[in-house]
Amino acid sequence: MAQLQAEAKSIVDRDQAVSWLRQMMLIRRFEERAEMLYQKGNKIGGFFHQYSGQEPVAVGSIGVLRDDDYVITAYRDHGHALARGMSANSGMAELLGKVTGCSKGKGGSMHFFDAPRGFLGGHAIVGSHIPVAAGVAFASKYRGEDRVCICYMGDGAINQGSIHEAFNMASLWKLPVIYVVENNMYAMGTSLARSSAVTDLTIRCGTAYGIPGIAINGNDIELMAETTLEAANRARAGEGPTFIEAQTYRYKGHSISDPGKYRQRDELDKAIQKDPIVQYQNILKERGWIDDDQIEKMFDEVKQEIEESIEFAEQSEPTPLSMLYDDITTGPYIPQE
Amino acid sequence: MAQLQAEAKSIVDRDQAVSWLRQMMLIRRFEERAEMLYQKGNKIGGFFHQYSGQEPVAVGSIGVLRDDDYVITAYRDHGHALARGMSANSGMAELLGKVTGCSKGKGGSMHFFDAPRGFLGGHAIVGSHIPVAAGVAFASKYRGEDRVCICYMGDGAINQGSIHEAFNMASLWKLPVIYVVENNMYAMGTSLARSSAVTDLTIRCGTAYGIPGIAINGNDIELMAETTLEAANRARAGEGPTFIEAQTYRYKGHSISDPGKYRQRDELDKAIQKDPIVQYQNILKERGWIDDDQIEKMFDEVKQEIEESIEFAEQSEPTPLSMLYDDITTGPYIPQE
Amino acid sequence: MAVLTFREALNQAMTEEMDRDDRVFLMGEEVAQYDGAYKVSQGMLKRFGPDRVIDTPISEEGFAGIGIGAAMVGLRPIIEFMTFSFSLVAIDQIINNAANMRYMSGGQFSVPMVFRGSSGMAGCLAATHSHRLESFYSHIPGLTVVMPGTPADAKGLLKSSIRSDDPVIFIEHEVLYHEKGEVPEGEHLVPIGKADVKREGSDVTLITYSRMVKTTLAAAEKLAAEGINAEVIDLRTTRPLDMDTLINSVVKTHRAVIVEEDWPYCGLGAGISDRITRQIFDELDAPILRVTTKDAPIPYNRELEASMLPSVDRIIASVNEVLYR
Amino acid sequence: MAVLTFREALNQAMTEEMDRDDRVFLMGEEVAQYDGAYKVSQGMLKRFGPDRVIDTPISEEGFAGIGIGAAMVGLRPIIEFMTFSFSLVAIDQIINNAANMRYMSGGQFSVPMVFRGSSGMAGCLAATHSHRLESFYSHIPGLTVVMPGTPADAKGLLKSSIRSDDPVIFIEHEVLYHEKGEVPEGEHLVPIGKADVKREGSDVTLITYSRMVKTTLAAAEKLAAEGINAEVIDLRTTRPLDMDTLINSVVKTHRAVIVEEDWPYCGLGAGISDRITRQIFDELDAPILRVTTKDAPIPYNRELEASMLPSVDRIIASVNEVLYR
Ligand SMILES: Cc1ncc(C[n+]2csc(CCOP(=O)(O)OP(=O)(O)O)c2C)c(N)n1
Ligand SMILES: Cc1ncc(C[n+]2csc(CCOP(=O)(O)OP(=O)(O)O)c2C)c(N)n1
Ligand SMILES: [Mg+2]
Ligand SMILES: [Mg+2]
Repeated sequence: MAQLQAEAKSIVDRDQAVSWLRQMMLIRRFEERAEMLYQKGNKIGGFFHQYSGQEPVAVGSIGVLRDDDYVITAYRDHGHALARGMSANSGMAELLGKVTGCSKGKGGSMHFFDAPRGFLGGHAIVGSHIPVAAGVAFASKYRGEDRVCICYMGDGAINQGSIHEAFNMASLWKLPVIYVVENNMYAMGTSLARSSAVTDLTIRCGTAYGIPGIAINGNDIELMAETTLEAANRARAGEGPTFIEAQTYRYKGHSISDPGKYRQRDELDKAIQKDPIVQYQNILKERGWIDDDQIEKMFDEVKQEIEESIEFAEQSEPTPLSMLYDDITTGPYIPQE
Repeated sequence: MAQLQAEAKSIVDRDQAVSWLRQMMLIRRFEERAEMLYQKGNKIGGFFHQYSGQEPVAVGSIGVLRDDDYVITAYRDHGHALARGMSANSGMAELLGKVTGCSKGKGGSMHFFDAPRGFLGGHAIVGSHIPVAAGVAFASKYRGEDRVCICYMGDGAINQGSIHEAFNMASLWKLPVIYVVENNMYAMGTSLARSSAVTDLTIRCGTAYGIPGIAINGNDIELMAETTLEAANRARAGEGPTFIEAQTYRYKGHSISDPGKYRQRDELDKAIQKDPIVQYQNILKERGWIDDDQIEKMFDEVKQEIEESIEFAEQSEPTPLSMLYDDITTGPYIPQE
Repeated sequence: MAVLTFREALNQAMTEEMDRDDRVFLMGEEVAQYDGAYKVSQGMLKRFGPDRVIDTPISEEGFAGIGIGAAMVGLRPIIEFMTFSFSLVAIDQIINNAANMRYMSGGQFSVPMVFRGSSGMAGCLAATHSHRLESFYSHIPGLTVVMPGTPADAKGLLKSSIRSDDPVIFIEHEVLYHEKGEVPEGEHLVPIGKADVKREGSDVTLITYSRMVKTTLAAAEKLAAEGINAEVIDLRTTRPLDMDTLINSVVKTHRAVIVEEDWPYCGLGAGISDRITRQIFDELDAPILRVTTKDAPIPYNRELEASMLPSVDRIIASVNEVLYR
Repeated sequence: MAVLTFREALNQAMTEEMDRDDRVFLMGEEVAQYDGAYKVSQGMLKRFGPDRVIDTPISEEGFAGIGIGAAMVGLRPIIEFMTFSFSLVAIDQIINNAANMRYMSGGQFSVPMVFRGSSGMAGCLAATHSHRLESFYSHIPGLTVVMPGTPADAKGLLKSSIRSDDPVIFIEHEVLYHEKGEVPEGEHLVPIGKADVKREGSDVTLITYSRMVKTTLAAAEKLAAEGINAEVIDLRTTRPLDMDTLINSVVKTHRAVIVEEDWPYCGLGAGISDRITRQIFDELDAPILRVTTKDAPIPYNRELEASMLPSVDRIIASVNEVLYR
């Protein structure tokens, strides 16, 4: 995984960069507004985990994948879904439990799915999707295709046995999978140092399984993109999995009910000062790829899109009670009552 | 874990060495005769996994522990139990399903237990005892004691998620546990190279968790003892777990029903030529600590002891049907029928 | 008597038992510095320190096993699952090591410990996070399964569970944590294996536990207004089942309805119905009916979720059926 | 018709389906080079090569998940558990990912796959290695659970299971592997969800599945000699349950005994008894009785183990009871 900077130019052109900026804004805004709906209207229920602060990880990495690749993640999934092209409408409708939602109102915040875009969820049991990702990659290899699967997880998830089993088999069988740990420094209130005996994750998750591992600033969106592209190329070439530790930070508590008392105020402040969306705006401005007016206009559009998604979600039918028994099995479902 | 040879002399005196030789003979003979009983009399049932060829691992390592330390292992447990001082009587009676057996005839070959000797089983779900061992060590530390727990597992067991979770916590909390992988090159018919992406187990099981790891010839009984003693000293000093890869070889198939076709005849032959019992006999003869007569006498005694254990086991009462509901709970058991 | 919430009652039970017995410790995810994901262990780290209130990595299988090992050599662990839904990754430890250990070792190693945590449908958590596993655990010889429905029972049963010499599955309910009730101070021990008649009655026996106690009592009140006098039995322990109390009641009422949050097929209620029916078939004037969660994975949508849960109306409908009204 | 063993019938089913459909593959411990721990996959590596018959490390949770992922994107995995006892370390994958996936995704991702392997008491394997998990899996919406009792059913049901678009738990029995029976060649498909009346009768309905079919038929023969004409129903599928066949039979006989290797409390039979009793209480002349494995962990000792299993004598005793003889 050498010479990351060398290819930096090729990774992104103006249009791409601007669209990434817009996606990050969209994710941020989506969650800001959803949080308000959660707090006020009792319209959103259950657990609600925000991605704010981590946007470059999903946007940069998914940004270099092909349309026929696969994406899978944990419960903090709004960002990945939107980055993969899920419409704000269908995400927002899902949060509101509407039949027009991406999972027909049956999955909720933690279980977003979007089959046409190869977005395989949204998985809420920590670690449980990690072997599933290997299976998706297995299928690609089995068919002789060169589609890759990218799988995101948290720094806390590395302590589940499932990762150990999956990483070993992924490496042993050279499966085309990219594992990304989004190291946002905490698993709920538990810091990495309190949960992992080895805090260099490239050792724990890479070396241990013979998987090339690299730790990067995940909030550097182009670095994230570049690193992912190299990993995808390796995977497509039959060279097997890559492990990426994407260092990042979450602005919000673990979930909406978590005040996040376990961290120092200035830690958060410092992160916000380096807000990746603002940083990327500045970079693009420096490159002359965008100016303040365009940014403002873009943000207005994003706001508009999100307001429309709220409108759409609110206008949509709630999942009807008659659908309780639908979608359990492919064949006709016979309730065992 | 440096300079292993330097302390070699101190690890063992004549009496100790001779008793280790005898223990190895006892284990070998115990299983040879048990195998015959299994094959002929239909007296032993279920799975039956032999330890032949691996004796120095258990004998050398348990040989340097204190009486108040703890020992736990998997289903290939006859050797560890006998090395820990379980009587051949109670082991043989267990195999024959007798009430005088070490587990009252309820555990069988895979579930030997001996509480007075701190022998915590005999565990047949691959990997399941590995966290349990950490828990035993946790208790020692919790109480401020300096007792250690030694835990044996196979090379195949390293692929269970349980090991990953347990090793991380053992290291994080510096628990006084010694993890020994008995690398006998196969998990049933699967060689290490076919099951583990990284075949240097000190990396997979040591480096990955910040646990000092060392790979040794487990069939060198004194090296096994020395290495274990150092690990025990570390554990007692509060320095946490040690990982030992003990390279060894099993003579028999995985279990009694396995003809072991997956390995080459000459591989087995080579191992048998280096039989660790014979080798140790030679070493002790060279040192002048034992001679052929004494060896022969010892072997006769061992044979006698095993014949007596068979006699004992056969004379013992089978576990009575009336005991079906005993030992389920400590409090009175109420069958839910 | 002090009025406490369910979570305070649990906290008191653990605190008192840890004061009383050095061998007791609490281990789980976020139990210490975070004071518990549901704040059940609030203040315990401060009181007992990090050696006895222990935060773990997200490694349920691992720390369940650690608890078992510690119990085998004489400690008395309380292992918290953030929710019992997550116990599915640790169930091998619970069944093969906690439940079987004493038997396999011919009585040499017992496993005195408590696995506890919330369970059930906490509201819009969807399929992965809403499991009710009482039928799984109640199925297993060697386990004791406790499911309190009130703060007082929660305290008294948790204290008894911590003192039990056998592994106890202590299943709380997230929706109950904020419920309030009078809770006796100090040495309040509720015996394991004894159901509680929460309301006496003669026309029909309503059998329930945990969260559904409240719903069932509400249904009984409504039935009373219609002149039907329902007896409400709170099982409190689902294994071993207090057959005496159940049989006595049904012999009196000749009719029973079981109300539970479990799924219908092979659910806990089926296990109970089968035992009562086999034992006193001739006493039954109607089949034992069941009001359960409908047979579907748990959906996110609030109304859909609510529609599948037992309700006062569904209970009354079933009572009417067994009364042939 | 060819006479095959149970294991040969299973082998034939897999081989035919893999010949027919490239998307089907077999994965598990020792399924390839070793030809299967119980030789069920004998010769399959040779026929299909290592890309389709795949040996795994001892990582059940991992390869169960790999199967699920592969199924989500269109393959049709057969995942072998060496025994279902080991599925306990993978049960989270089976319940939360295989069973829930379609529902949670609003119907977008189905999981067409088979988890298969032996189960039950194979003889002296003791507590950890003798689990019968049919009540666990049958409890779960989203799963199909199949438990054949004869070689012909084994073949026909496995073929149907492999073709099913939903996750199937296909539970074999180690003790049956060497049993022989006539097995139709080629396209022999037994429908999922249909019980089979293995013996017609009018006096009492005996409901059973898997290994216990044989014991139950033996009991029926003995009863016939005493003039009692028992109907024997082999469930074959335990979820969904073929209620029509069960109800038709019990409406005719008015009496039923369930014979199973599961534990009694919250066992599969309780789930069945509850459903029949609720539906046709008035047709029952006696409570539905159950002959089960006794409520204890499974001991090593051969006689102890045998004593807890359903036997011809215990079945006859229960039949006598429901007949009030
Ligand atoms: C098996 C399991 N255990 C516990 C939980 C509860 N839980 C949900 S998220 C979480 C923390 C995960 O932290 P991390 O992996 O770092 O991801 P992040 O939330 O930071 O994105 C925990 C403990 C769960 N969902 N599943
Ligand atoms: C969870 C689980 N999966 C599978 C098995 C079946 N099994 C028993 S031993 C064994 C091989 C273990 O090999 P290894 O760990 O190398 O130990 P060895 O037999 O060589 O001592 C397998 C697959 C089991 N007992 N438990
Ligand atoms: Mg994190
Ligand atoms: Mg081995």
